[in-house]
Amino acid sequence: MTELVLTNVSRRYGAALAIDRVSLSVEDGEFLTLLGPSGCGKSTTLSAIAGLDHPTGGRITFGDRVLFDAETGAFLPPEARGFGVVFQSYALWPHLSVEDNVGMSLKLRKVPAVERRRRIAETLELVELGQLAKRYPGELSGGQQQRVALARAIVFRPPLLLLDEPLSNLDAQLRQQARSWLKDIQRELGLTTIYVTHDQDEALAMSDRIVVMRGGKVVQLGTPQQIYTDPIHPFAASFIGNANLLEVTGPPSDTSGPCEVRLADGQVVRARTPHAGLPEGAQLLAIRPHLISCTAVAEASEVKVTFGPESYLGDHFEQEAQVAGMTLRLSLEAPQPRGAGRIWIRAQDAVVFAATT
Amino acid sequence: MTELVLTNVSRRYGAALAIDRVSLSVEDGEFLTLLGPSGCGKSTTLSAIAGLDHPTGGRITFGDRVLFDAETGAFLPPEARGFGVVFQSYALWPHLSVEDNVGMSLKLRKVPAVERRRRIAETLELVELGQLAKRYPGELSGGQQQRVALARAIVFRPPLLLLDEPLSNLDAQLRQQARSWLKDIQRELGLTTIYVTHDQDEALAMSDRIVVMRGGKVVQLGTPQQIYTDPIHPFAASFIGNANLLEVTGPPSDTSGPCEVRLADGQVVRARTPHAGLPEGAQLLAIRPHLISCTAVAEASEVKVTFGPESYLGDHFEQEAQVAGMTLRLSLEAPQPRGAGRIWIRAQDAVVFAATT
Amino acid sequence: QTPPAGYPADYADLIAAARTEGSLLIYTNLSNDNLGPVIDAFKEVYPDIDVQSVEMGPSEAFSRYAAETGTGVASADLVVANSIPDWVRAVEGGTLDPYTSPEQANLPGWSYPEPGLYTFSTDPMVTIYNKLTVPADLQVASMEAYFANITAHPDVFEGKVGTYDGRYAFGGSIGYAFAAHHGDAAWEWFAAAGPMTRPGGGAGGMIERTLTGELASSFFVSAPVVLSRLDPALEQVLGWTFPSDGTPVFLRGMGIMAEAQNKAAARVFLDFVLSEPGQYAVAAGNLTPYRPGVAPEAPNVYSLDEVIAAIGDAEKLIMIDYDSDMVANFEAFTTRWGAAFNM
Amino acid sequence: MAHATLTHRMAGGGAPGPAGRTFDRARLAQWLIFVVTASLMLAPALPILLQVVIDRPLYADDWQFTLSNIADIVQSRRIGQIALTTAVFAFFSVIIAEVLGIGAALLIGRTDLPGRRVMGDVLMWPLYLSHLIFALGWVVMYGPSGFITQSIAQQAGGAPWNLYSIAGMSLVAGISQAPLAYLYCLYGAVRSVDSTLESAARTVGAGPLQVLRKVTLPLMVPSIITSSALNLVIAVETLSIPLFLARPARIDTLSTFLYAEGIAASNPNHGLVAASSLLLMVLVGSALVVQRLLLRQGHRFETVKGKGSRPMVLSLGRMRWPMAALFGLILLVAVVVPIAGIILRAFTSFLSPLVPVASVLTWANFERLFGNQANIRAITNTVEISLLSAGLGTALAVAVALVIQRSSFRFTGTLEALAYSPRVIPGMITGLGVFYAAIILPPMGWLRGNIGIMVVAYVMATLPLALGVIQPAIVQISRDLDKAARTVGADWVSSMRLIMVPLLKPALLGAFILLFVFHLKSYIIAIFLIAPGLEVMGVTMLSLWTNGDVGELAAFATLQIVMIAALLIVSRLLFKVKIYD
Ligand SMILES: Nc1ncnc2c1ncn2[C@@H]1O[C@H](COP(=O)(O)OP(=O)(O)OP(=O)(O)O)[C@@H](O)[C@H]1O
Ligand SMILES: Nc1ncnc2c1ncn2[C@@H]1O[C@H](COP(=O)(O)OP(=O)(O)OP(=O)(O)O)[C@@H](O)[C@H]1O
Ligand SMILES: [Fe+3]
Ligand SMILES: [Mg+2]
Ligand SMILES: [Mg+2]
Repeated sequence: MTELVLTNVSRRYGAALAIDRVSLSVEDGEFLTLLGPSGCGKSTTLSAIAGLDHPTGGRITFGDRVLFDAETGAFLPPEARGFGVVFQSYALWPHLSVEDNVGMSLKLRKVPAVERRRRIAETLELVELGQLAKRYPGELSGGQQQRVALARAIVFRPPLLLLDEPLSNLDAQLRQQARSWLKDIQRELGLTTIYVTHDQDEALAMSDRIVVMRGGKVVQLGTPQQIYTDPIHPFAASFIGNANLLEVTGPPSDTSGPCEVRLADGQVVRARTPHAGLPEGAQLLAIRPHLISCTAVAEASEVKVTFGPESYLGDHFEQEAQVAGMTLRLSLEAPQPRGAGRIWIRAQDAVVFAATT
Repeated sequence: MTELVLTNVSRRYGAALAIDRVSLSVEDGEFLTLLGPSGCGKSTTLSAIAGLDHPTGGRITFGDRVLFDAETGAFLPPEARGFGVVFQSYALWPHLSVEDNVGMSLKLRKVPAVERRRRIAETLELVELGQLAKRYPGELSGGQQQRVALARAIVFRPPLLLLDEPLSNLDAQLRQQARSWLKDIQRELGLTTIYVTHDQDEALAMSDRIVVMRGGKVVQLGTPQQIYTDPIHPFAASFIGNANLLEVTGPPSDTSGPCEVRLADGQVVRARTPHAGLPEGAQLLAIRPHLISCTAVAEASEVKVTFGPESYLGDHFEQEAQVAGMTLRLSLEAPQPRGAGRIWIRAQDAVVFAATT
Repeated sequence: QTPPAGYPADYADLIAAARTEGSLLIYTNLSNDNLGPVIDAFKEVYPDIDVQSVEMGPSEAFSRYAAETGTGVASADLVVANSIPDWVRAVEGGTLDPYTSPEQANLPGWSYPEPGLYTFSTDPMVTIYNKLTVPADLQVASMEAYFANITAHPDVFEGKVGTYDGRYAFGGSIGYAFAAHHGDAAWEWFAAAGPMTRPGGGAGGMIERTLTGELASSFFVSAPVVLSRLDPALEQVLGWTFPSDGTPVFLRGMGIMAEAQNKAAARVFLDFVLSEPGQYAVAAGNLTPYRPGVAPEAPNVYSLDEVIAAIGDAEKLIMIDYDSDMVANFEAFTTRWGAAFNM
Repeated sequence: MAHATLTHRMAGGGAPGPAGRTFDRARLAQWLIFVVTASLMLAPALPILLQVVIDRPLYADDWQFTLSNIADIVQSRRIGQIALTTAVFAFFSVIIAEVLGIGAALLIGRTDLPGRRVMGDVLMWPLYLSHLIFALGWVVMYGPSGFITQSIAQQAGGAPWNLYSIAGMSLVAGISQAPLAYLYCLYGAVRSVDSTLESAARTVGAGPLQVLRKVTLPLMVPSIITSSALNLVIAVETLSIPLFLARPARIDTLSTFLYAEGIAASNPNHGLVAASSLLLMVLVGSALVVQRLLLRQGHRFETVKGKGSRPMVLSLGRMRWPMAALFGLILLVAVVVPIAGIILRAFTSFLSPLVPVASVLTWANFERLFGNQANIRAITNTVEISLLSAGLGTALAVAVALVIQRSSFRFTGTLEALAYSPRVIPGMITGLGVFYAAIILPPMGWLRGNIGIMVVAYVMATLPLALGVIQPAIVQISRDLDKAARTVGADWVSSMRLIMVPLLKPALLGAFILLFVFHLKSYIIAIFLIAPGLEVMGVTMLSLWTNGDVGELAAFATLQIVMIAALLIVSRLLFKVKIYD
């Protein structure tokens, strides 16, 4: 089946590498998300796929077509690739009405007027904008603009849909609605989709697979579950699920599995490591706030801490705790009294990584 | 003690009312938050207090000084009010160094140079920026800029500190730190503070009292706990804590307290109403997603639903369920199989409001 | 300072008054090249009098004077300009100070036709050729032969002959006087050659156009302009001659304004221009002095006497003076001229 | 510990702002700026209106009201003809300017055309130079006796073209106004339009040229309309181009008519002059009304800038070099050759294909130029006037712009309309109006006879130009910055002085240099205002032309070109100010 493959794609701006040997492949019908903090190279990767930017190295193929190859100098311009793109700013043409925006691609493909009108209407129906066909983009709300942008990108039935933070301009409520609505349409049309976001909830909720990026590099690639439960990098752990990262020391470990680490004040925590080949010495311990218990739990390591100020957050409290000079965030049903106290951490919830990455 | 009082303050732009008869009062030393969705009039209210905008109606007093009175035409310009303001954009003056930014207010007040230098140093120490006094704003990170903005607003010891979404330009991690740091300084200096945000967590975590706004009107005013646990308006319930709102019908109720409502498909839910004087007929039922149980609970109403698609969100799942033609969001540890199923709702978790507001 | 010989005894008072005034403002259509030497010579004699000259169009000098005196702003003391109708109007309108110069006795009578109106210089009109495009045998002096050549040699001359536009004051005055001199013959020449010419522009433009080859020749071009431009480089290309059967000579008027602020200085200046050293200075400015006995030595500078000598006969001078008939009949003339030149 | 002391002090209670002021400085300053602007703008307009309805010059004592001036205008066949000529000329010159400007903006701003930076700089030269110089360059090279025309004519036996025609005039005016169209399209659209709009078109299947046609060009419409309106005003008011190119062919435009009737004539008909100025203003004003109407649907052109939008460069592919050659050739022929022609003419006694240039080289033109005291005076006067009026103009512009954009002053709308009104008033009429005003308005009387009168006229006429530089710069500065100053205790005046003005420094410098260049090259405004001893370069050059002293004129023009070039280079190197950037 058609499949998009990126092999060692790099993009250099002067001395800086915006993306650095990114390799990934996207299956037919898959929803793949590029997730990472601002500036990590998500948009650059997407532009390289769309043909809007010229990478400086690597190779991109789609099925048996070579879209880009640094070695041979091959480069297919965006209009020849024919992928649908939704931009963060929507990039609706302000001088064209909604239907003209949507119909532009069909016009360029010389689709006859009757057929064109039918398909515009159909697509606008799909995005629930049939009423607004004659309006101009300046006369629409943000959410409506976003739908027009999507309609424009899918009306010509592209083999691949690329979305660059399409929801980030919407406010919280609208975003949640748009999220499930977007996912529905993707499922309904079976569109192969690459989605860019820096919102972890969005990535977890929508994706078949997630590519976690950082500093232009791919940090981890996997299903939402894999990434959430089995981060292979402390960055993935802290970015997705807000894990506390504590500096610890520990013995080397040749295989992945259970291990023991020591806090700066000497307390010992039983944990596990996902990495074969953990070096001795400085290590990082990742623990998610809501997996820390303030009541004794069987088989858990007990750690002495000093509880700090708490914040009320409606259905739970967030409280800080000091341990070995570091601050730990806890997510609790009820706040603990400030001052000395104890917490329990289960070995399977405490993940150890090498410190230097 | 000095106290800020807004009485029926309105601001009209042409035909539109940006704020509509807003009344509130702020006690000495209090941390009051204006919370609401984008465009609800938070910044307009803040500007009216600061004197940066000229309201079209109402009256604002501070202690025994009249800041604004539409009837007499009194209007004190911002420089005469002397409140400290932190802008969302920080609004640091790029042509002045950090210390000159901070010292401007003292210079304008003709504070002698020696005294001025002392107070600048003291304030920069307070915001932990002593080292950076000679830098220019362009040479600071977002978090540091935010501290300079705060230092500038408090150095002249304003009787009132106004903050307009001061954290919204920081990224998620920094925001959490800044939140507790800001709250610490406010507590330490005992500053009367009005804080604007659209982030419910921020509002819950920091405020003494919260003003929930919507469409230019005050919807509810109370402590975080009051508002979270006892919303008196369906909007407050859905904006804070994401409550599901279901259209139901029910009998009238003269007093607040337990009541029973009927879904469109005839199912009956036991609930409570916070309002004395609930009219008969169309009503709204608010239930928070995480308070809905999928296992039988004593004393709870059992409701038949059809489970829909679920999203993985790491530590929990979000799942949709159809009931009587409406969509219910559930927050679950584990997703339910799609299709027919049952949920349980406790009467104290289901709040009934009049439908028309 | 002692007055020049032959001036009235009280002239010393005038000089003293002029020195008290200390300045003089002239409006003129002369360029600094022309007027500068006169001012310089004047300053050698009267170093205390600061002379300012402002260059503008000939008619503009009068309109500006009217506007400025009308609004009470200081304006010109003296005007030097070659615009016949404007001088006639000025005389009629009493705009001129009716000063009688002590030099009058030494000057020909035609040079001071009205009280207060004097003549600065008398500038002949010449014919110029582009020597590279006009064969030597066609570079004739007589206007009769000239016009005949134009019709006979369209390959050389068609559309390539320049002159002033006769429908405007300056060109019209020349044409009027020329036609008056030659009678109906002139109108025949105009009718035959006129349609083949391209009238328009000033002397500088005609010289420029003739040099570049756009024009082969131009007639009635102001001699001072031509002569002042001649240099060895130019002379490779540009040939010139006085029309031998009638050389138009334009009187350049000079007069003191009635509301002059520096009347004494203006009078002293006017007398100086009319004096012998003044007329030599006029020659130094490439204009043509007319005071009898003045004979400048520099090459390419002519006095009126020398012009007469060059064409051989004082009768062949066509004086373009303040002919009130001309002013009266100007409309009719320009219409006829326009028809002849097909404009 | 610092915390504790501070806490203690804070508890001492809130200090209100700096001591209350007894009077409202801000209101006073704003009213002052308003009154100055209003009187500056209205003083010249009112006398012209008065002159229209009276029967003799304003300065005559015994004038009476009459409508005959208007009747004369309306009935005059000649003026009808002239107005028609003016309209035709203006129309075609605007078309030429826009086509060239749009093309250049797209090519330079959006493609990988080789040498586009240099070509963009060359294209700007007609804007830095006055029409007078530019027209002179064309006459010297392409006029009927122009060097190139005659070179061809000697070979081919006839002049290949006739520059002295409406077509020729439109071409020269069009080319000299192309930079303005170019600038507006480049900065108003090509550079500021979110490039994702173009990317979006690529992704739905449009090739590079289709993108330009379907997205970029339509989005340029407001810039095109605005620059067309401005160019129309300039075409209507330009004097030297019709004077040099049309007068010899006996074609008159309103501006040459005004010049001839108002200046060169021996007894100017002031009523007619004023009435035809009015006609001119009506012509120009209606163009601007049309512009307004056309731009009403503004939101259809507004583009929101998305984050991370990078200008996308379209590849011309194999067309790169042929396009560069074509564009370069046009610039060479239209801009470089005429300017080179002026310089060449300045160093020769004449320029003719009949003799080798080397044999006519001379310094004589410059000797004559510097030999004349009046010319030297013109140069020093011009520099003095330009410095003074650029300084005052910049100061007034920033004051006006700040009141318009950053104050709660009640009449900002009126102020803005007033400040931009000179755009509809052709320069010659500004001069005329100031001239009349100096005559009848007592307080302006003392300006007569010194450079003050020109400074006033220049400041007035170029206020919109300076605002055009300063206002966008103000928009760039967040409102929060001056609001923040208000909250720490600065009143309006202080917040403008301490925050806005320092932040606007680069824009102010840019505005100053722009005004300086414009005042240096200006001549139209000064025509009615020069007085003895008050010569300015532009007007002196104009009279050199009238006298046919082309060599000296070319020398003068060369001098002015060198001055402006030096100024631009210095400001770019020293102050890093690039006007129009
Ligand atoms: N034109 C450019 N010149 C230089 N550096 C650039 C350019 N465009 C992008 N970069 C750099 O490349 C890196 C990746 O940018 P990119 O836009 O892909 O980030 P992103 O992950 O999309 O971020 P965001 O979430 O903010 O959109 C950033 O560090 C950015 O500064
Ligand atoms: N200058 C203005 N002209 C017209 N309407 C305005 C103006 N300023 C604000 N409004 C309107 O007033 C309403 C309230 O605006 P305000 O800025 O106070 O909202 P906000 O609650 O601060 O929103 P946000 O969270 O987006 O900052 C909005 O609907 C806005 O569109
Ligand atoms: Fe001009
Ligand atoms: Mg991005
Ligand atoms: Mg706001």
